[in-house]
Amino acid sequence: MSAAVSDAWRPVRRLLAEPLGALGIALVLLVIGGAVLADWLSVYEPSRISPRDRFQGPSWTHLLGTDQLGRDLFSRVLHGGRIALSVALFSTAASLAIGVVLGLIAGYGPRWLDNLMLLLFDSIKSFPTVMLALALVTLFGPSLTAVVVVVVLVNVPGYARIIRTQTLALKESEFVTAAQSMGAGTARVLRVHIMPNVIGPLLILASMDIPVVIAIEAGMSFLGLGVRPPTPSWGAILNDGFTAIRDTPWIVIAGGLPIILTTLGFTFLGETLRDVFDPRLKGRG
Amino acid sequence: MLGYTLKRLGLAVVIVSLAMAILFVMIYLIPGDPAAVALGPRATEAMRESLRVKMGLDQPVWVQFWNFFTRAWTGDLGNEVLSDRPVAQVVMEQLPHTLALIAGGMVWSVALGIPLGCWAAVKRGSWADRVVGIVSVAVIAVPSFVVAIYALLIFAVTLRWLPAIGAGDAGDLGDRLTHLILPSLAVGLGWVGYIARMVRASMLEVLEAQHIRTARAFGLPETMITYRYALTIAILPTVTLLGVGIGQMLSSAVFAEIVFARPGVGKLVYDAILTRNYPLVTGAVLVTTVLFVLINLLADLLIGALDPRVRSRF
Amino acid sequence: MTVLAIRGLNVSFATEGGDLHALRDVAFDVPARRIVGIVGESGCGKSTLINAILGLLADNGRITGGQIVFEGQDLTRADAAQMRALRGPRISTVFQDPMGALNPVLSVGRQMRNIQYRSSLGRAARDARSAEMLQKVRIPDPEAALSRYPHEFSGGMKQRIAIAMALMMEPALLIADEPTTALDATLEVATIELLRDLQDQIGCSVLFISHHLGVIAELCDDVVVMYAGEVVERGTVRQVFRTPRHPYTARLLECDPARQSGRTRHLPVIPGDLPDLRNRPGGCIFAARCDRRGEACAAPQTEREPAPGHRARCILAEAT
Amino acid sequence: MTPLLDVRDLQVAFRTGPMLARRDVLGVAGVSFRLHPGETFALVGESGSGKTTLARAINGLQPISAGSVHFDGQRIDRLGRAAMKPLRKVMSMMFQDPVGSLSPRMTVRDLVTEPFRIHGVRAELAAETTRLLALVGLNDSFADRFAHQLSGGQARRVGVARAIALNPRLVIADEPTAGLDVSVQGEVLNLLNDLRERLGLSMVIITHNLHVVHHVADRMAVMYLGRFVETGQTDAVFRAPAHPYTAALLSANPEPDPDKARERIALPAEVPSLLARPAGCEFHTRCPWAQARCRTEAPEMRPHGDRHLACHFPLAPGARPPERDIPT
Repeated sequence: MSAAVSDAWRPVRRLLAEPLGALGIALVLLVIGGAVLADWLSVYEPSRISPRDRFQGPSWTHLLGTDQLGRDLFSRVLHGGRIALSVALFSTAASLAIGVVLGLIAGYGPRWLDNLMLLLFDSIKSFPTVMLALALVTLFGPSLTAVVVVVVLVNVPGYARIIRTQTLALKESEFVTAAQSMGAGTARVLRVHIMPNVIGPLLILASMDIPVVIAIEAGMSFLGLGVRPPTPSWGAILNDGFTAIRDTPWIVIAGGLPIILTTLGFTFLGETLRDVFDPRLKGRG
Repeated sequence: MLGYTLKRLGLAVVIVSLAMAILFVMIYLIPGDPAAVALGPRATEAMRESLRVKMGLDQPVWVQFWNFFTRAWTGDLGNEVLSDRPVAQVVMEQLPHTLALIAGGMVWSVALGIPLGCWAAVKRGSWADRVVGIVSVAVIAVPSFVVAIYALLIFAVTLRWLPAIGAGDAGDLGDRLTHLILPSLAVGLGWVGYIARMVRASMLEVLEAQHIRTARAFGLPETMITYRYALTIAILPTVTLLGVGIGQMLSSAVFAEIVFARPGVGKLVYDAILTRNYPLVTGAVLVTTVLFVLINLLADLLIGALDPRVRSRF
Repeated sequence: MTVLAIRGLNVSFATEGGDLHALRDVAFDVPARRIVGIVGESGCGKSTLINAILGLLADNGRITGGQIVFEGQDLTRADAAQMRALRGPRISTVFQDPMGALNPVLSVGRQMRNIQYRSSLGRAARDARSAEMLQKVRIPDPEAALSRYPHEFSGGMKQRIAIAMALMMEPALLIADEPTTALDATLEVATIELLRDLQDQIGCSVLFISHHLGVIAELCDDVVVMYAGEVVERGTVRQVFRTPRHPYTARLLECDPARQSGRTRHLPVIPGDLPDLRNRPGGCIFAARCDRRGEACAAPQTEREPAPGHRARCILAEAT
Repeated sequence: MTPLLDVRDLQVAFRTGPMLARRDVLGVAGVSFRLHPGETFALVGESGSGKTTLARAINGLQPISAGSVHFDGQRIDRLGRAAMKPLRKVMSMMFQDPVGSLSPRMTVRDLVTEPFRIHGVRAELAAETTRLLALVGLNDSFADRFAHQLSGGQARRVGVARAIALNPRLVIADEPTAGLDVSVQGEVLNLLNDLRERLGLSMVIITHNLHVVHHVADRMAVMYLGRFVETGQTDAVFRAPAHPYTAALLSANPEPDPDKARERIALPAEVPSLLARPAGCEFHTRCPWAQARCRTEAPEMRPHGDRHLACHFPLAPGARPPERDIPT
């Protein structure tokens, strides 16, 4: 029993043993904690407008100051974390699910389908991310849905390609041929012999993509193409502060710092995860 | 080599065509009547109808697609709504600014990234390697628009070392370059990290290879092994990565142009979206996409020129 | 005269599970103009031995004792520059995998020219020398071959090119690490004959590593049998293969399928596994798998010399 | 008596070459043989000889372009995957790489019992695991290990256990001793011999190592460029190889005895590419005995004494190659 418990904790201990991993975990826990406990930690309603308090610098009443509408930036940052994390989680999960399915089809299916899907992936990838986002926003209008669709479109071709490449390699491997020679059908080969071997590396890569997703959400909100006001979002805070950057720089600082801390945290964590669990992946962009 | 070039070229044409098709579908799916949107609420039904005919919206879908497709290939991207000038002309006017910005970003990333990565690989395991590793990861992680805003805040607003806004005077090269420093840093900084990591990783992989062991067993000098035997191979994936990187830099350029109020394609598209100038949006997106595909094509051809194994495969 | 003399060589690797003793008390000689074979199964320490001689041990490995005397100089005390000066001109190597041994993006001629970087010859003269070597290893149209890239040659040709490169500087010692293992059997014959011819022309010594007993018997003058990082038996090929004095050698020879002339129901095997090199047994290294072990085998064994030049690390090998 | 396996004029073609100049290349170029119940047949050849392709074609893992394969009187080369499935219970295959042919994320227990799961065979899986591991000489403690925790010899035993799990009638073993040390090779061959007797298996063994053949096979065929050049009883072929290629292969695996006369037959040149098969006898480019006729006229496979042979000038027992300079 105790052996099982210590086995379960071993990966965590290995992560914590790496200074970068420990820092990453600390930052990620900080951000998640802030987002989960946002209602409890913040004294003010994130969207409550208070014209009397506009453009106040950081103080004990307003830890990070207030914006042009007198909203408390600390509360907005905490609640913005909820948006960022939920978008990141949801869209990454969606991209993973779609990417794995498409990748397995491309890798294991007939050759012509593989070529067709590769062309499609390459075409989608040939739109620069922001251009794709801008084009999609004209289609959907500014909204969180648009953000999620952009993230899925940006991530899926990459994930599908990785799964496809590995599936192609595994398809020719002797243990898959051995399973086929025993009479295993396509479903069994994919489920038992291919999936377990391709999913681990992809999960690690996806965890390293979370900062990218957060950047897309914040970037689109910064451009006014993501969440609609008055919903708090880190990008929206940056947008609010940017026009007043000369006189009230704290708004921009309040919007940018959580983005930096979150992306660094997830990246450090993802890097360490990869180094500890899958050293072969090192160097993948 | 000729076969390889033709194959890559053909692939690029197919990808651009598919991208056009995807873009057309997106335009077609836009809710609402483009003519109504373009003319605004005060237009009469007759005005809208005549614009619809002019834009070809009365035709069946496939005719619309065929027209869009053939015109796009001949460089006719239609006219923009506000001034009725050809979209292609408007985009081309702004393109040099964006290209300058990306070139600046490339210079930063290549000039810093390759030596850093090489150095870290040779000093593998040292504290210098660790520092390069952490810094690369950190600059990759932070989104470019945050870098842009903070760079603006620190170097332009607070320290006042460098200009904050615009692209500088048209005739004054020095002024243009000083205006380019901060935006191009914002565009290229993350790629310093990417390239440093990529070069380091592929250097380490190559240095482990059997033929490097053979070269050592012949007593070749370490500098020759590092630069002529290892780096020539390790650089190959970086060339491919740069092709992709320029696409990402195009994205970053949009933010840099908006933050630093520079002219350029990114700013153009952004303004076009805010004014619902759809032909301009699709035209500019298409131009940047073609640009991206062309750059990747160049990267592929460069790989073919550098790697004899790739050349002979076709 | 002895070109290479190894005395009491110990090599360890630092690993997560503690120090791994890859070589223990290894000693043998490579006399001038002789071909010495090293034979042993996987895990016997052949590769570690080569890397130790070349000064190319992995970062976590180190020589913890003994000497490697090459032409009177102790290589365990040589610094990196001295080692580099020896590698190539005095000691050169042919590795196992002909596919990976050549740089894929440099032409064969460029690589051969680079090897001669110390030479005072001009470019044309170096290329002429390269072509001459390719001619010697029977590469057709050697001048044209210089401008081609490694992937344009077949496996057998690549291995011959590697041999040409190794012998170009006329070294005193050629280390051949399983040079024919990756080749088909019918190509192996030609490669071995080539090696023997060239060795004869140049007059170098050869340290030939192989797990293939038949090849060793055919090519080598002397043989060193290794097991789990120790030399268990050495002598002339005739001494060792005709009258093996160490039970491991005897069993290994029996196991070689070529020894069985008729079809047998039960081929001989050596039951058991290699000992844990992190935690070596105190006594004879082979004792756990030996069918002739006695109580005395629990004590450390020294080399005995049952016949002049024939040594075995076994208590049963006393001179009779 | 119906042969268990009857292969007639089997061909396997691959499409290769650049996109515009794609063409078919014959990996197996017309091969026929029969295997009777309880018999062991060996396919011998070097890399590129097509022996592995042939094995995969027999097993239905590789589509064939001409010819036929009959198993126990039933034609199986045209069967769909579903129709083939029940046959896979009685016809199993072992693959070259002892560790690589075991799925890396499965335990030995899962690996050994996978055939039961695939075919929905009701069995007490725990008991079957113990039984099968015992059959191949592994104890129960191996059941929870993964492939990478096994030595080459142990992994090979697991591969054997999987192959015999459902009591097959035919086992096709591709290089059963590849990658194993000499002292372990013997164990695997003994195991195969032993199981063959106890379970009444028929076997097809594919190898480049002639000595493996000698100890396990009743009959053998030597392959070169996708064709048989010599077939016959193993003992007879070993005693007096009649095809120059067989003779060269035999001489290339010398006994480890310094005093035996060194009679290796060196073959000039390299194996020709399948894309450019030589005219006439395809072995003439490397044959020390080749004559004018060999360069123009392709020899048929014909009976020759106690075996079948494709050679214009069969060797007399103990023949030595004529003295001549080895060209390149």
